[in-house]
Amino acid sequence: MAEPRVAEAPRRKPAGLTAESFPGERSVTPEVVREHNLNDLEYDRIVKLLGRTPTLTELGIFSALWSEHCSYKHSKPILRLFPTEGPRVLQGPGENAGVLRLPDGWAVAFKIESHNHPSAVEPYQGAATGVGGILRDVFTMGARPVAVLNSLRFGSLDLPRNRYLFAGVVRGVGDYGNCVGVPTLGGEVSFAPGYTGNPLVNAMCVGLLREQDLMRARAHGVGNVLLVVGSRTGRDGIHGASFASEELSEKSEARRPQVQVGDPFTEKLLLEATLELITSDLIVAVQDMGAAGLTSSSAEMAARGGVGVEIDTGLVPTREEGMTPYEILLSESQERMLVVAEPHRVPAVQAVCDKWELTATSIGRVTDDGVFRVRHRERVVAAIPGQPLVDDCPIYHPEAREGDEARARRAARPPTQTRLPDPERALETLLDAPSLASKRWVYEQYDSTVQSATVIGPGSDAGVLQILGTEFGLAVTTDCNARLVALDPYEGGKAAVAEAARNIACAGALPIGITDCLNFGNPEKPEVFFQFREACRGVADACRAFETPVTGGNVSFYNESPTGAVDPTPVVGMVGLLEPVSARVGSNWVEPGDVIVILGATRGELGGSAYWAELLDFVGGQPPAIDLAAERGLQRLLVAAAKAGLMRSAHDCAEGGLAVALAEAAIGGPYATRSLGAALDLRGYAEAVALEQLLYGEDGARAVVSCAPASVKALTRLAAEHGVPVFAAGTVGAPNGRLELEVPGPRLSWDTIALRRIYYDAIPRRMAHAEQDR
Amino acid sequence: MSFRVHVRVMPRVGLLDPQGQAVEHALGALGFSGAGAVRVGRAIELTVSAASRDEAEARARQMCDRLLANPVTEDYSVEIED
Amino acid sequence: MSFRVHVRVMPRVGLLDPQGQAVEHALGALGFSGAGAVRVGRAIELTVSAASRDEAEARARQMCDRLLANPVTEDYSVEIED
Amino acid sequence: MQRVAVVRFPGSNRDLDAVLAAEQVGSEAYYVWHRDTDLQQADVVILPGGFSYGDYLRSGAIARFSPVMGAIQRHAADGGAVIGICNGFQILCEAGLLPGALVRNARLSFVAKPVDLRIERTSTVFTNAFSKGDKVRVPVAHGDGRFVADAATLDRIEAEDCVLVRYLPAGTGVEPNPNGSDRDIGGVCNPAGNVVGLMPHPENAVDALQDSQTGRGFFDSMAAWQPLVARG
Ligand SMILES: Nc1ncnc2c1ncn2[C@@H]1O[C@H](COP(=O)(O)OP(=O)(O)O)[C@@H](O)[C@H]1O
Ligand SMILES: [Mg+2]
Repeated sequence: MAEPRVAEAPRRKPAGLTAESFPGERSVTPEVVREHNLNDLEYDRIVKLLGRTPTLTELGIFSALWSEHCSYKHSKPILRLFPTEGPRVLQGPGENAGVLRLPDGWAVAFKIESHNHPSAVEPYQGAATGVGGILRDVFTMGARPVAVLNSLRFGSLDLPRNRYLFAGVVRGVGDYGNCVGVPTLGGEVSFAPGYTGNPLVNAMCVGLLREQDLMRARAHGVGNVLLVVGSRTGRDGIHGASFASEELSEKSEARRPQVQVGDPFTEKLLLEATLELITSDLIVAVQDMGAAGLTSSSAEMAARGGVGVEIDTGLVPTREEGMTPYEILLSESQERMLVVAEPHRVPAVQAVCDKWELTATSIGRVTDDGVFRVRHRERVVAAIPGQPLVDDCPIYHPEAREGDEARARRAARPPTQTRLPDPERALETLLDAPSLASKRWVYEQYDSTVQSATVIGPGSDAGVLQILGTEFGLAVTTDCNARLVALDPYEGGKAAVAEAARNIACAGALPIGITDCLNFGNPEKPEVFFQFREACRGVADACRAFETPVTGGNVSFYNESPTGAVDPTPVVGMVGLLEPVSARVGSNWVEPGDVIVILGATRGELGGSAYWAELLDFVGGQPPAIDLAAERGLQRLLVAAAKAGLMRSAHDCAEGGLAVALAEAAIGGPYATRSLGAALDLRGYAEAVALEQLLYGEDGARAVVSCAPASVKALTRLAAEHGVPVFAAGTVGAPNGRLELEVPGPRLSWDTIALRRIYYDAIPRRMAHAEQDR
Repeated sequence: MSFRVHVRVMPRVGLLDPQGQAVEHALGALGFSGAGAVRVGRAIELTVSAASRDEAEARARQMCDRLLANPVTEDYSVEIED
Repeated sequence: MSFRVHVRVMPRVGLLDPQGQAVEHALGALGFSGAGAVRVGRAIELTVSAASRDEAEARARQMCDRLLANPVTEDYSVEIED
Repeated sequence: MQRVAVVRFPGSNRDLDAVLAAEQVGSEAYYVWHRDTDLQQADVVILPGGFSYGDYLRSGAIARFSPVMGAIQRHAADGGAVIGICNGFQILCEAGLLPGALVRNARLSFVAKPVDLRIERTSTVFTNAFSKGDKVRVPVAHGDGRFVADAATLDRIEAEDCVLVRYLPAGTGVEPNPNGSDRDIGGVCNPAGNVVGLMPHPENAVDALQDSQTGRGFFDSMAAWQPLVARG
């Protein structure tokens, strides 16, 4: 999310906008303009802005900064729907990452980013460099990354290509984060046909900083020096930004930029060096050279600071001979930073970098004429008014119209069954579905204990870490049920925030803010833009209701492949404050004899449910309408109950409904030495609804908690105060015992050892021979 | 007949090779002056049964295309032992 | 003069090579019959400046002994390009 | 008070974890940069986990040439305590301070999870607070954790009682050997017991809020350790 920007830009007409083309460079023809993904309107505006035809270098600069990825030209107006303010907000959208205030002078910086297209082309490097980019966004704010999460979407694991992408992405995410030494505390993976050919790879990073160390990427101080720090610049990923802004096709295959290779070792050195530079007050500003590399980092820092910059591409250390200014400006070589420092500090900056075995090279300076000027040695190859370059990309307001077939799917009913699925088998089928089954196969490849702050690692509702030396902690999660968004974008958007908040609250933490990664198809298609607008409205309304401002995020459009647009997937990354951290609550039952309590009411909503999808192969119906007041009441109740120490466990009901939630609580965590049985009587609960709705309906605002018998009264009272329905359903049973449900009709009973095996083997058995897949 | 095949899979030219960089740096630090342009890849040895040397090479190349090398990031070369 | 050197570092024979096994299994599954005895190691390419081919080889061997191969688990071979 | 030097290589990432665990048992812990050659009167040197030099080429292969290693060799030769954890263990093997080598996990992927260990030898700097046969659960997090050596070396290691810990054999409720190590070896030491290498991470199982606290015994051992020889 670009903007808001500081206003003191020098508006005086910038002098000297002359530039010459670089020797051997193609001249700018209509074809060349189109190749750069610039339409006539945009090109005309460029010419007006310069008062002449641009040089090829300038065209490349515009095509990068005016790409969807950098300019948000289709999404800006919609993103304004989001609430971005609140008492905790230290930095909202517009910087490398958002920042929220925490107790004791601490603050949390967090952000989520997509790396979908690169991962579709090269899953391992695409995912790895995605993690690298989001880490840099966070530590350039002056924050030390303390957790990463990853939200992944693939097509069915029955197809070799999808298994290959899944395996490669997970290995890439793991190898990068493991090497840098940031624990992965959570994430999500789901599988649906809509992602075949266009997987989604979203990475989130959470960092901690002292409030006074908060750093903003704003160049200022005329005469200050620009330095590139880190890796040499190669021809990697030239045009990555515009590549990320078009559909995957033969055409884009041909234009595919050279694959970016991640170097997590250099990243680790960059991390340490950057934090040392910031905390020792040696620099004015720093920004990651991400999409559109040197171009966007320098132009955006200048625009934010309302100044001009002049850089000499001839000074940039390159990996290959004979790179042109065009290539140097647009290269997306990884593990590079752009730093602004006062001239007299440069030697000290270089000394710090040298200690960390990195080079820091001066390549330019901050100027007062507001011009973004690039020279290659003597020759000026680009001279563009800085503020308009970053801000004046045309903004589009595409048509939004719901697709007929979406309306039809919502109105549809599942094919009438000759015989309903057997309710006992149904649960086993759901636990074996890769989207619902344990993701242990995934998170076992991710270091989750490094840094010694992990309190609850992957495998529970939310990851929890403690802030060492304090009493408090943070809970983190990412969530989105794209099936719901596809059927009803507005309710689906609300549901994504609600599920994230439920996951956070189940851990005992108070939701304090979100970052969002909006993965959609081609916004120029009315039905896609409808999904986008409605989903954003839903996210916005939920965030208002929960008082969780949106502090930043990322928009990824053009997630289309020959098979069509991906399911609309607005991934919500949420952070919660856990005070005290010792009040944290896990999601599995703990103690035989504990009382099992169901919080919230069940109307039995099967629209868009996993039950219909997995058992009837039917994706349709009206998804549950999310009752934001009820969700908020449940969240506040869970937080209060955790603080009061009333709960031994809490687990939200989401995909698969009440039955899956109960089963997961019984099965136990990934490394539990045993499962736990339970005896529950649901006959007094939700009497009006049919059995399959009771078990597998996906109504929101519900959680399954367990507590010591002595705590039941207090919990019930607290629930009443929060207006949350309570139902004492039964008690936790013997280790490795049976899960037994008294329901209208014959009693249901499962062997929890068997359920545990199904739940944890579902993905490993499908990936057993993935090494042969391509 | 069967042939012993040596496959060398190297990072594409132009692509960053952090491993090669690290090794080059380390060799320098160890005082091996004049060692440069280091690239690190994978060496794969296998026995292929085929009617002729050419067939063995052809099959090995198929294996590289299908499995042994990543066409997006790697180049390979095949040698047949005699 | 400078020479292009190809180093092959392979897991010691007798030592379990799970990577080789995985590749062998995958080849079989992909229908490549008659591919066997697969071993996976490291291929290292570098340029060595030396007065003669023999000197280049000698220096490359020193590099292997010092750094490029682990004597506990690996064997290496050196080839000079011409 | 016992002085514990935690050596930081470029790419070390469990350096802070080692410092925190040492402080938990009342030791005075401080960092030593890999380019330094002065251990500042350390009683114990810890080579922490991480990815020194990115684990490029082989884990520990490049770090073992760092300037600090000479001082560590001398420290060990004088009977001083040296503890290598994960990447530190790999470095000690590459440097020849410990036998064997650590190679790619048998399942070929990085593995991060708790594992169950049995204490095999207690007369060492890192295990003297345990009894032989004690079982502990601590996390592993490694891609190259498979301990290998030729049969003769393995026999010698066992004969000289140099196996520090073993992974438990598979069984219900057990998290067994995660990497295919020969003879289930999860850590070794030199015959004198002052130089130890351990693949799992006891430093991540010491805090009251962590899943397991059984890693603390390793650091209690460290704090209780008396140098074998009067340090010259
Ligand atoms: N890609 C992943 N990386 C790390 N942890 C993951 C990943 N996918 C799922 N998990 C973890 O598995 C657990 C279950 O995830 P999920 O199915 O999303 O549960 P929920 O429905 O409660 O959100 C969570 O602890 C989550 O953090
Ligand atoms: Mg989740």
